[in-house]
Amino acid sequence: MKDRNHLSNIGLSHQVNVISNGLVDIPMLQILQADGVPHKEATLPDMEKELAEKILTTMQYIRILDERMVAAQRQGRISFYLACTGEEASTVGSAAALEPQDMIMSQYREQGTLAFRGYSTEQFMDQMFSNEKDPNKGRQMPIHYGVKELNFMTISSPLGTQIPQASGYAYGQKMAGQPAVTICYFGEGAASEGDFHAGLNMAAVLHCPVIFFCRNNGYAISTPSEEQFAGDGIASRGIGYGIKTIRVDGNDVLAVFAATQKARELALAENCPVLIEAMTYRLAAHSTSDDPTGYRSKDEEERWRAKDPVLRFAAWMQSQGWYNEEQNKAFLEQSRQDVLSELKRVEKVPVCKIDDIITDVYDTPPWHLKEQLAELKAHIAKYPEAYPKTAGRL
Amino acid sequence: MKDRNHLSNIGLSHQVNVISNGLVDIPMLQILQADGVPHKEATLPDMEKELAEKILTTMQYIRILDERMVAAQRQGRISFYLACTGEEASTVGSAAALEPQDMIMSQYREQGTLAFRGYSTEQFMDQMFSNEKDPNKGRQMPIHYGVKELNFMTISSPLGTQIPQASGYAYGQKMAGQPAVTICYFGEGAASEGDFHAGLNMAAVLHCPVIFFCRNNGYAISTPSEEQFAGDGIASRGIGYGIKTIRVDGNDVLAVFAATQKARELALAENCPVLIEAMTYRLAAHSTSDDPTGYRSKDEEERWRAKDPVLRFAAWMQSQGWYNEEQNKAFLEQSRQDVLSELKRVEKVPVCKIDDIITDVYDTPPWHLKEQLAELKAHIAKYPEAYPKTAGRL
Amino acid sequence: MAKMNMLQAVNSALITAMTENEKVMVFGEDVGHFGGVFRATSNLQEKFGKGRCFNTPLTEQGIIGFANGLASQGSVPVAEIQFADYIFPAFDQIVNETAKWRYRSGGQFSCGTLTIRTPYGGGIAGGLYHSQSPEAFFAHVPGLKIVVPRNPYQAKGLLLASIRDDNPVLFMEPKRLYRASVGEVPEHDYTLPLGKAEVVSQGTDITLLAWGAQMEVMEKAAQMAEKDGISCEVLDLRSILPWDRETVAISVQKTGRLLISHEAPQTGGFASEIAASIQEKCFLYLESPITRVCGLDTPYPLAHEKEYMPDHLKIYEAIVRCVNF
Amino acid sequence: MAKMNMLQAVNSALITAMTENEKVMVFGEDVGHFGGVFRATSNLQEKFGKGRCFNTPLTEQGIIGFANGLASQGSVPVAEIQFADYIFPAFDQIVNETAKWRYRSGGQFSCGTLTIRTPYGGGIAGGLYHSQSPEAFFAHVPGLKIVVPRNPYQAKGLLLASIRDDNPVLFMEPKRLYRASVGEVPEHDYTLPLGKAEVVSQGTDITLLAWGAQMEVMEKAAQMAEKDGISCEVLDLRSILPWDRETVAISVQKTGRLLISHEAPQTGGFASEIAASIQEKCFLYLESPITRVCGLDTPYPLAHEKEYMPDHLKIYEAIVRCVNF
Ligand SMILES: Cc1ncc(C[n+]2csc(CCOP(=O)(O)OP(=O)(O)O)c2C)c(N)n1
Ligand SMILES: Cc1ncc(C[n+]2csc(CCOP(=O)(O)OP(=O)(O)O)c2C)c(N)n1
Ligand SMILES: [Mg+2]
Ligand SMILES: [Mg+2]
Repeated sequence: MKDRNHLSNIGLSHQVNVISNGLVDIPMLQILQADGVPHKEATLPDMEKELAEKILTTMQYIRILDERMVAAQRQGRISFYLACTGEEASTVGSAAALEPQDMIMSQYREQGTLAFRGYSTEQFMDQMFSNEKDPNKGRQMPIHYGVKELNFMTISSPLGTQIPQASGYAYGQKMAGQPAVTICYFGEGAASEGDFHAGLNMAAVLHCPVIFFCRNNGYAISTPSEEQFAGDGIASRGIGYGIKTIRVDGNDVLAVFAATQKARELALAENCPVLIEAMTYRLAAHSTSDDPTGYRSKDEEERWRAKDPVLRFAAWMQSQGWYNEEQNKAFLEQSRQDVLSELKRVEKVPVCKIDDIITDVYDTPPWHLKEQLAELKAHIAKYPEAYPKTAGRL
Repeated sequence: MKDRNHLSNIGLSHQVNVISNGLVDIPMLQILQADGVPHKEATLPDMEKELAEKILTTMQYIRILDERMVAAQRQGRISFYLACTGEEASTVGSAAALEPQDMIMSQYREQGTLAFRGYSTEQFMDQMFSNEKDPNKGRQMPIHYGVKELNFMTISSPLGTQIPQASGYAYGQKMAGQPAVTICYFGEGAASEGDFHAGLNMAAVLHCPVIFFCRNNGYAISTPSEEQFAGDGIASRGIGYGIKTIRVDGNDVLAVFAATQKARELALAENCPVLIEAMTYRLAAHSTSDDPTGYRSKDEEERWRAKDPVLRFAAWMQSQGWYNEEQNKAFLEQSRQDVLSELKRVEKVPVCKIDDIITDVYDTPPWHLKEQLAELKAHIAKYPEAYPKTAGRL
Repeated sequence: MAKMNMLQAVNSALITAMTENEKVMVFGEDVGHFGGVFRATSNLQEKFGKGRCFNTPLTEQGIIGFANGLASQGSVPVAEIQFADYIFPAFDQIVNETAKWRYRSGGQFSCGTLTIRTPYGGGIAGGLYHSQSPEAFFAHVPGLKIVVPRNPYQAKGLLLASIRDDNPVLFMEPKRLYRASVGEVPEHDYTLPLGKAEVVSQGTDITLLAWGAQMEVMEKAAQMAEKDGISCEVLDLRSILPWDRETVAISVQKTGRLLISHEAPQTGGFASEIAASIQEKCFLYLESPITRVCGLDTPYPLAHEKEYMPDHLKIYEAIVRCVNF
Repeated sequence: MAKMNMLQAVNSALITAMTENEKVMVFGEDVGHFGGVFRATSNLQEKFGKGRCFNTPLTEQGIIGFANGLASQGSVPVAEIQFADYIFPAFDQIVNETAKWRYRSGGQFSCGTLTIRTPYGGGIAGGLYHSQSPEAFFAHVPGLKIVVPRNPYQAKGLLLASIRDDNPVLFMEPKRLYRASVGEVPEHDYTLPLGKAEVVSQGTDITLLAWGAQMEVMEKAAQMAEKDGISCEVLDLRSILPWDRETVAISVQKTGRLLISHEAPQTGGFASEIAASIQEKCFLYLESPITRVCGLDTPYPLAHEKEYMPDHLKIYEAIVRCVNF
């Protein structure tokens, strides 16, 4: 039997040695300065014009979608919405560094990754209006997207649960010999959940090719990060687990892109997890149910508005001669119109027939669910006016 | 409203900087060498002869208790036992650095702390025979001790649960203005539970005067620590949480004592948690239900037997001229006899009356429990021979 | 007396308890400065300081673990779980620790001072994870008490009783009524009894039993039935554990019929315990089978929320079926 | 055919499944090289490699979270929770994730391939935390299947069926019988149906219903009753969720009486669901109240284990009371 020595790498000290800052500094990778001019010392990732344009327009599109859907919620047209304003670079920049076969397990503020993979305005609307064309059958609240074809796992509200799940998914990809990784997004608040600990530790021990992407945006609803943890962000924990760790400026697309590219390369080559902590800020309210004036100052928000990731990247593209004012204006206009017209159109699409209330609980409905559905249908038939969404199509 | 900047302490880098060893070395405090001779460079904690004697005899007593009770279990006299052989210094050495008002929340292998606080052989036996004199009323398996007078919280089997509990207990001590801390013992295996993450992070954020004492003994039942975590032990995690951390040779009483003294001083003075990782080895089987030959080599065990903490400390005391061969022999003999005679005597003490099957579920038994007890008593009265432990005293 | 909605009543109870006893501490996600996502803990931090009303990191298992330790130390924690749907990460701490603490220690230690507040229930377009009613999971846990108010008056009186009761109490607040339910609430200190059901209205033909938000629905159905000349006795269970079997049994022995309704899925819901106990106690009095009108045995669906809910129409139909059995 | 105890039968089922399908992976605490604390996974790592049978770190929420992701990816995880008492840290992953995965995604993704194995039950001097029977907690969770074998033959046939079933299955193994129960088990591949109860012996006076380890106790009580000339029909439910109401109803419509027994505390135990459903389905056939003989509503006590258990004597007494009602 193998001899083990769990002390083999441990040295000795002979004085009580309290370690209170045992970490190297974990600097934040920044390639573009706030004004979009690259740092002299920075090495830029090679990025074709096409990709850069796709990234920029995706970020701009999401900004428009967010604006319009927040408005739609205020008008009572959808019940709920959650914007990612200020964090577009973290999500779109990281998605741009992935391959289509990579699985995305997100928290909820990562609509940018979905748009980057080609999710259409109509598809966004189908989910938000919980209609029969939503592949998730309209069962969850708005913004809980999920689409198998795009390798985007259906979002679930409980925080942190996707973290150990991502480790398991990646382990499966490895065992199946697929040239793919899983990326797992979560906030710095969710990183306080026990599932975070389990997921990162298991990924490290079981050699899972997973990228843990933490959006540290300073807040968990009203709770500022200083009331969330006392250490050096989330990055410092990766080091504790023996996980390769990168901290990046989440408002700098090029930095996020470069970091995620590197992370993916490592995860695949070495079958190991990589943790990325993206430092960013939620300029939006937590959700349409939230009002940030209750917990943070306008000045603070302004300071971050000045670091707008979309403007920063646009400025860089301009300096590259890759930015066509006219074209871009047209695109923005077009996008606004699409969103509005799709909103109007999709609003009218019906929800699933009542039969779907019992499908997908199991692979096939057992006797008790069939019984409950039959009773329900008879009841709706008797009181059609009380159940207008479904009575028409029993 | 207060302006916040969660980036204030973070520097910049302009190249992708993957941190794969971002930790300073975390050496292990060792004062006594394996032969009991202090390292030249070491500063010894000041320890009176009396205290040293108490520590030595407590360790020796526990060694004897463990031997005898493992034997008793083999003879079928108790149902279960769990020895701490090899880890006496970690538990007794740390307990010696505490004050009586400090709360101890242990995992299960810390009988040394209880013995140090004066738990008598009779009391140990009362618990292990689940009799009516066990203050816990014999409801849990052997070794699940608990005694309020000694500020020793009743042990519960689920691993890791005591970690966030210890943070809460310490928070309460602080709010009550007591000059007391809580010490929380756990193994390196239990440190994988989500509760570990929650407990340490909350203690750091909420400034709880708690000492987290991890016994890293290399195994969780059959699982070696290399299959438990990939980082630098448990100490590396404390650093991630921003918790002051000390690593110590768990087989060196003086080192454990010095480290725990320092930790207590810091916890009280600064209202902060301190993490201690004691590097040690479980020479015993995990429990009487376990057989280590299935997962580790005899050589490995031998290498650790050579580091026996009791012999090491005895050797040092000898060098101090504090060790009286004769006296100690007598003490050992006496202890063996006590354990055996108490075992015989306590074996005969009855279990609690059946009425206690429903007490302490609530502060007072509600109607349904009274009803269930009444039925049960009538039933036992009808079949006394089937319930010999309780039928005699209905 | 003052007009309060349920949130104000909860807030008033917390202020009363914290003023009376400095050992009372209120914490959870966002409960501090912000006053909670529903604002039930508004102003507590200003009034009583950061030490006694504070945010915790985002970890339910941590919140309850911390609360258990704090309770066992002698403080009086009132922990909030932001939504009942998110109480499950704390399930081990509640089921294996909170509930068993006193028993396993022979009464030496306990979490008796602990109260866990959490908003539950559907009808707010919350879908799978902002709608659940998990009371039945906890009703199978000896050592816990479970309390559910149906209006602001009950909310204050039952919450104060729960905080003072020397047993751990899971206090489930019907969030659909947080602002919708408004009523007269004494500003002064008062409590309502735990473990006692309330007979809301007398009747002779059938007993209708529910709790919390479902009471409203039940009373609406009762009114429909009354128009058909069916006399309904409406009961509010108020405490799920321990529950008041006697009051229910007395009513059923009078009416000969029992209908129970809750939003949670039917299979394994608490109505099953009530039905099982009452059919035993009242076997010879029952004129028709005990009927359950509950949520379907599916996760809670958003698009079909209206169809999923045990609404007044479904209950009315069931009442008629019962009476014509 | 070969004589096997229940552990050997489980091991044989795992070997069969892993040989047949390389996507089957077995993991949990100590299940790797060591073969599990009960040795149910002996030799699997040697046979199939460390990639397919491995130890996990000590975290139940992690084990199930990892298993959920692995299942959704298309692998076939068989995760072990070392004792059912320790499944609660994974409660959120099971209740909010495993069970709702397919529904929330409209059937796009699922954890259908997942099987969770865990030893449950008392009678081994395990006290509070090595004795629990938590089936009722999971019976209130739509989307899960729950299966409990009573002997080695069932253990192999039901476990293979569970692993192959395209729904997440909680497979609860009666640890008291691991070595105690020995019987003939085919070495070849076979399955037994999920969701179907088994009529173990025919009778006319009363239906006795249980599952797993409690079946032995039930049969012993039945023998005592038979001596008094009471003819008992003994049923093994085998699947708790979905459960076979039809077979139970048919039996009760014949015998007119039903007694259900489980070790778990009575209040909110699964017997309550069965009683509630059957009193509704069989109202006009019942000659006496449906009776439950269960654990007391307390944590599981060590010193009073014998008194706590629903043993054959308590059941026998209840049978007599039923028949003489
Ligand atoms: C288990 C669980 N607990 C609580 C909540 C309620 N909740 C939703 S979002 C949120 C804050 C999350 O903050 P963070 O993880 O930092 O993500 P961000 O919103 O900043 O992107 C909370 C507490 C939840 N959804 N799940
Ligand atoms: C929540 C939980 N899961 C599993 C177990 C079973 N178990 C008991 S001890 C043990 C190993 C603990 O190892 P460690 O924490 O290193 O402590 P040590 O035994 O080495 O002192 C396990 C898995 C448990 N008691 N509780
Ligand atoms: Mg955040
Ligand atoms: Mg260990």
